[in-house]
Amino acid sequence: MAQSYSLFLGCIMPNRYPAIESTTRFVLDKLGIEIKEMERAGCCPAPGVFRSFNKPDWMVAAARNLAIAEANGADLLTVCNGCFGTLFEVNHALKNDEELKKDVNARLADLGYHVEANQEVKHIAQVLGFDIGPYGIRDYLKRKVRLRGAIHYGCHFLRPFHLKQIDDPEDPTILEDYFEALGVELIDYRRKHACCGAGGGVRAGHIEVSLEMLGEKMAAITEVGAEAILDICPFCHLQFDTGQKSLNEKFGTNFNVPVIHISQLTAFAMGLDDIGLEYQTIAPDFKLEAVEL
Amino acid sequence: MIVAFLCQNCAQGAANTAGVQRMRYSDEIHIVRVPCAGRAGAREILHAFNNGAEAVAVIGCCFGACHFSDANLITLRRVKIVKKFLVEMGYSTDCVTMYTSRAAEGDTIVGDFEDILERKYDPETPPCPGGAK
Amino acid sequence: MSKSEKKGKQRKTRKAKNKDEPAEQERPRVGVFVCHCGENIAGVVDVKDVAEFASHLPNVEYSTDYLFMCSKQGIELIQKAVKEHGLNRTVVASCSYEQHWPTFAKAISDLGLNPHMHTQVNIREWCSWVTDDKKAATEKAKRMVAAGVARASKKEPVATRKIPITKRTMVVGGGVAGLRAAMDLAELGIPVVLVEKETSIGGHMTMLNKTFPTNECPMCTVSPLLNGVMSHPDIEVLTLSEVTNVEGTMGHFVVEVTTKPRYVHDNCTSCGRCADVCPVEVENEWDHGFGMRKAIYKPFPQALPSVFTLDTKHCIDCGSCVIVCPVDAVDFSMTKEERTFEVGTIVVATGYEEYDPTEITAYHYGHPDIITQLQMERMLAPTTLTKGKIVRPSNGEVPKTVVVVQCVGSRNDQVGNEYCTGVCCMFGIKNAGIIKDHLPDTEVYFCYIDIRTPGLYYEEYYKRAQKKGIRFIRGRPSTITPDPTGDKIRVEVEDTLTHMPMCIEADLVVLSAGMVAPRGFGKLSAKLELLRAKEGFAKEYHVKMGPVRSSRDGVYLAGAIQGPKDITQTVAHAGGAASAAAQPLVQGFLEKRMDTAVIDEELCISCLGCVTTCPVGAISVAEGEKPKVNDVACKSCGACVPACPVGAIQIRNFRDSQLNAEVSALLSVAAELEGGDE
Amino acid sequence: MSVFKNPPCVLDSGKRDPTIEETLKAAGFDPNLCIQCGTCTASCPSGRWTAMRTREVMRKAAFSIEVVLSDPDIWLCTTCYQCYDRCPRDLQVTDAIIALRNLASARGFISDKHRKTVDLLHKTGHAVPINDRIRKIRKELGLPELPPTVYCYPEELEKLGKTLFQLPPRPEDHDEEEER
Ligand SMILES: Cc1cc2nc3c(=O)[nH]c(=O)nc-3n(C[C@H](O)[C@H](O)[C@H](O)COP(=O)(O)OP(=O)(O)OC[C@H]3O[C@@H](n4cnc5c(N)ncnc54)[C@H](O)[C@@H]3O)c2cc1C
Ligand SMILES: Cc1cc2nc3c(=O)[nH]c(=O)nc-3n(C[C@H](O)[C@H](O)[C@H](O)COP(=O)(O)OP(=O)(O)OC[C@H]3O[C@@H](n4cnc5c(N)ncnc54)[C@H](O)[C@@H]3O)c2cc1C
Ligand code: SF4
Ligand code: SF4
Ligand code: SF4
Ligand code: SF4
Ligand code: SF4
Ligand code: SF4
Ligand code: SF4
Ligand code: SF4
Repeated sequence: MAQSYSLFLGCIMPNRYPAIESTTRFVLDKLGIEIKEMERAGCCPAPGVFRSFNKPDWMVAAARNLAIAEANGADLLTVCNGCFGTLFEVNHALKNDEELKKDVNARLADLGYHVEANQEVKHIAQVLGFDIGPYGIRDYLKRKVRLRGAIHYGCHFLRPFHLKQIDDPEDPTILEDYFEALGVELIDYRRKHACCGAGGGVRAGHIEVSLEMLGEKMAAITEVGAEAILDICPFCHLQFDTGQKSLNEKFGTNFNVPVIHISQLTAFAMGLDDIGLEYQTIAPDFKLEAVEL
Repeated sequence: MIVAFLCQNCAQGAANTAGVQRMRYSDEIHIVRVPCAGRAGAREILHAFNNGAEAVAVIGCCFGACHFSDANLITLRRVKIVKKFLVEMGYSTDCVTMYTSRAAEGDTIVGDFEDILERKYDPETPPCPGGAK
Repeated sequence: MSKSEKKGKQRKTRKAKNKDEPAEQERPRVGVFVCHCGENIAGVVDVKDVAEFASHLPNVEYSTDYLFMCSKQGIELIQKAVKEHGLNRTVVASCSYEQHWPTFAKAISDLGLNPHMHTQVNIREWCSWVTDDKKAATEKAKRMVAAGVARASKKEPVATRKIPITKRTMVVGGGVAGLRAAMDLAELGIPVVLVEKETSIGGHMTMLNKTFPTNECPMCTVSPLLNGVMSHPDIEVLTLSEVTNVEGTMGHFVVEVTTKPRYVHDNCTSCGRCADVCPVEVENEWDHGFGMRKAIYKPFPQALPSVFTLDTKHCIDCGSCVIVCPVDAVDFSMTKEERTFEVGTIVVATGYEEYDPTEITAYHYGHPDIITQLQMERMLAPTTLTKGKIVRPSNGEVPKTVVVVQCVGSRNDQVGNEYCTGVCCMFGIKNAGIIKDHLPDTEVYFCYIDIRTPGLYYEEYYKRAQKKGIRFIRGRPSTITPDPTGDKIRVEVEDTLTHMPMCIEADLVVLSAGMVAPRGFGKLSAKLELLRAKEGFAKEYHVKMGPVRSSRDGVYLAGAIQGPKDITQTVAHAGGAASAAAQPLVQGFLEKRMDTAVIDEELCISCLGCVTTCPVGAISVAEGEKPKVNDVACKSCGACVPACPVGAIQIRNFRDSQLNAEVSALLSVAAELEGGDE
Repeated sequence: MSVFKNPPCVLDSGKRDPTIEETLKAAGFDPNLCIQCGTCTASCPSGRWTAMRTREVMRKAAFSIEVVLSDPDIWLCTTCYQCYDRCPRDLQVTDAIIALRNLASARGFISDKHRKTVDLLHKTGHAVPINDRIRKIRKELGLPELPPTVYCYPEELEKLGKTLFQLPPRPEDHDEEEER
């Protein structure tokens, strides 16, 4: 039986970086993974802002998304750390707390949904980096890339550790191994595992602070001469992409490092030329260099 | 009448301290000396109920301070099991409890006594085995 | 419940067969003595009424009251009554068991009765002093006396036994604790077997460079003890040895010790020629990465016994050492040896191990410039690779900035060690100070959560370190990360006192890793049947009153195996353990009150409920036999009694029949008295 | 004179708000267990650039003083979970901050910028809604112009908007009757 996932789009991917969506679909298709659409799904909702305003409401909205995936009969797949953070946490909470599940279902009933929390919530980076893995992916590659890349993990993929238990958040290797398999030469930089500054409603509420955090990361990334930032989350992607422009305007810097999502880079290595970098704010003319196998 | 099995270390020590401090508690409390709370088990508790006790307390040293290497934890488990039988027989589980106390502090054990006394009088719960009229 | 009643009946019918039950005793003749204690009792309880009531109770032959029972006259009154009325049991209704049971028990034993035939009923602390209402107090006293009389009627004599013991001790673990204990015991004339698993004795103390609070050389401090132990005629030292089996109980343990072959005989003169020619060089475990050794080696120059050891794991069998040895000490044919020893008591002194910080991944232990304090001690030792110089292990340069990080693996719920090691603040300060002394131009930062220096001379030691200019930062680093763009180690920490987050770019980071229970102790403690605390250390018998006793009789704890300790505390603790372990051996026998558990073999169905329950492992079972209680080990707690589904195991004088008689009498008198009222 | 009667150093226990402590405990953070070690602050990416000190937020929460709720500092956390993963007392620091924000929100302490995000969610079902440029790009990339999300289902969107995230007004324009 072919593997299938309910693909959760979220907000930023379809509404800001559609190329991440198109490359994700391309990659899943090449891997022979069936995509079940999640009609009527909404915002995950974002773990920073909405959970902060009203955690119970946030749970209900997230449970609604989980319910849509359950009705599809396929585990939920996210392409974003924020969505993963929310949906994983709520799914986990519902799995482990019958009382909570009852309460949430009582409120969901009014909206016409019911959640069982009997499925898994997965991140695309887990599927690529672990399920398929750095060895497995070789079978699907048409070419490799020549690129000095700096990885940015983001926060909600690996943390909090006791919930996620995917890899050690202080020194993970899952993405390093994977990107290396695609041909990337990886460079470490200071505070590699620190936050990009976007989350928690800080980008929305305190853009200056959010940019300062980004600036610190960007300075470290440029210092080591990375040619691209490799990420796994459209929100980090947005922060790095548009944030560099804002930094340049505000602080007179001249950051210009292209930002590439794991799906985009994988699609490229699988032979897709148009991975949508031209639509991005920073370095729209950047071209990936291919290395034939 | 309430039967309280007290270990010869902390629990009896606490009862003696309560006396020395002239604290007050109900004359319904009857202390039965046991070497260790571990000596009181289901047979002892049920025997007391069969003979008309309205509530039974087992009182030992604080957990971690048992003078016989954690035998009081064994007792705690046993008391829980007795509660299970009582439920199955349709009785209140309230009227048997394990407590711990500190020899130097009379009020810890007087508090235990007061607590067990309240359990006896609870009209909300089905009758205790011995207390059933 | 009817089921258990039936069981009860069954037991009664079979009771006559149980030779241990006190069935064939003469008819009980009980005397009741109610005390006034001045106004203490009589002011609340109507003592005359109680004595009158008692006279009608079953088996009571005589009943009276008196002003002060414990006075000389009171005791004479009791003795006279016993003689005149042929009493064989006494009940004194007065004060607590602790206060006067011994007094009255002695009074009757002076007359030739067994002291355990006396029953104390506490109508003072448990009745007159806690009850306001005089009538209620009097009724309660009556119920108590009735219960006491019922109990007394069922009592049985209890013997005291003298048990001879083997006058020899085994000390397991040859650190400073084990050495101290062995020496103290041997000085009392008790033969000692000292079992050490490593090639040499001395433990962690011999790895240290200096010791707080005096900064003395630990080798100098401990070597008289090391030499003393090695040369003492009453101490047999077994190195490369471990305890592989333990049988028996206090007074008579049979311990099997397995000794690994050293491949070098004791005639080795420690000349070192073999090591000179040996082609194999490996890391010396003793030096924690700061020293090398050959495949035939001595871990450190002063190691005792002063005999080389051949490490077959690394040896390539070239034979050079055999050829060069002037006394033909090297011998590949040596094999593992097993010996058994009979000993009366055992002292466990297996010490501790340094916490391995790898688990705290944010600290990146494993990088060459991030080391532990024990590694620092070795780096500072003149015999290791750096010859005592402080350098960055990665490049051999002198560090300009050093950060000492406290509470690594202690006070940390995430790694499961909630406790404060209590020693690391002191050794952290020690080494920070030594670094500052060696390298005055180097900045030394000391990151701590709290500084804990309790005890005489310890805060003073801290103050001296402060004077040296060490920068104390109150904050726990969140991360310690090697800089990917340079060779510094970045330590991120908040100085919580100025609320300032900062990043220190260090050349060398020293982690004050805590002390944890040694690896392999689980196996040893299982052989010895010792309880362990959840932290892994051996659990003491009582944290205040028995810190050197273990959960098992006859096994004592010395030093850091009972919990982290510095050397001062370790030595004091070991001394205490030695005297506790010597006590029964010096006396020559154990005196034991036999109110212990007994099993009625006919009733026993071999379910082993009691065996698994006994908290001290006093019940053992041999293949195909019924379980047996070891009288010496049993502590008379009675925890086994409720575990038995058929009532086969009982403890003397707290049998089911005895306890039930007391409770029944209490409750039936209560019902009677209540009925009479209405 | 009365101005000087109560110097600010006098701890006014009347100002304690016990709900703060209770809420935090329910969120897995007993503020009394914090040993003020500063691991959280040192972990915090926000504290590097602002005056926010995670440790201090926790301290104020332990005192249960209401100012911790109106303090914009609690909105500087990016929920990066570094403090949470490193706290030696295993306190769930980030969850505690979320709990504080929930309390603050319930009392109307939400910035206008954040209110806008909620408006977007109510209107479009997304925190970041689509625009014309993206519609065009989606077509170019061969994707449906509009993803089939709740945005395409206005009735359901309206129902969601009515059920979820009804924010109380800011405390300034807060009048007596509206209090719940
Ligand atoms: C870095 C550091 C610095 C320190 N500095 C100081 C200081 O300056 N001043 C001070 O007072 N204290 C200091 N201490 C503490 C000191 O090391 C201890 O107090 C002391 O060593 C404890 O002695 P011990 O005999 O109990 O344990 P150990 O020294 O650990 O000895 C235990 C012995 O038992 C052996 N053993 C273990 N398991 C078995 C087994 N199963 N069978 C047989 N043998 C076994 C071991 O090989 C070892 O020889 C320091 C500790 C550290 C970590
Ligand atoms: C407020 C407080 C709380 C404490 N709480 C704890 C606790 O919770 N847990 C804990 O472990 N420890 C606690 N301690 C410490 C504990 O009290 C001591 O460790 C312990 O009492 C020391 O016992 P000691 O026998 O050495 O001294 P002491 O108890 O002081 O006994 C010394 C005895 O010697 C007698 N004496 C003195 N001089 C002479 C003389 N010249 N001739 C004859 N007799 C003399 C004294 O009268 C006294 O009876 C506490 C201490 C204090 C002050
Ligand atoms: S025996 Fe006890 S109660 Fe009686 S006088 Fe003596 S101290 Fe008082
Ligand atoms: S084994 Fe022989 S050569 Fe080696 S040190 Fe001993 S005596 Fe010298
Ligand atoms: S035989 Fe082994 S120990 Fe001896 S010299 Fe050769 S390698 Fe070294
Ligand atoms: S002694 Fe000091 S360094 Fe060690 S655990 Fe305790 S407080 Fe931390
Ligand atoms: S009385 Fe206690 S110590 Fe003795 S055998 Fe029974 S359980 Fe073990
Ligand atoms: S619990 Fe009773 S029946 Fe079971 S083995 Fe022990 S003595 Fe025998
Ligand atoms: S890390 Fe934990 S214990 Fe330390 S200050 Fe922060 S919340 Fe408190
Ligand atoms: S979770 Fe929030 S408070 Fe904690 S370190 Fe990250 S940004 Fe700071």
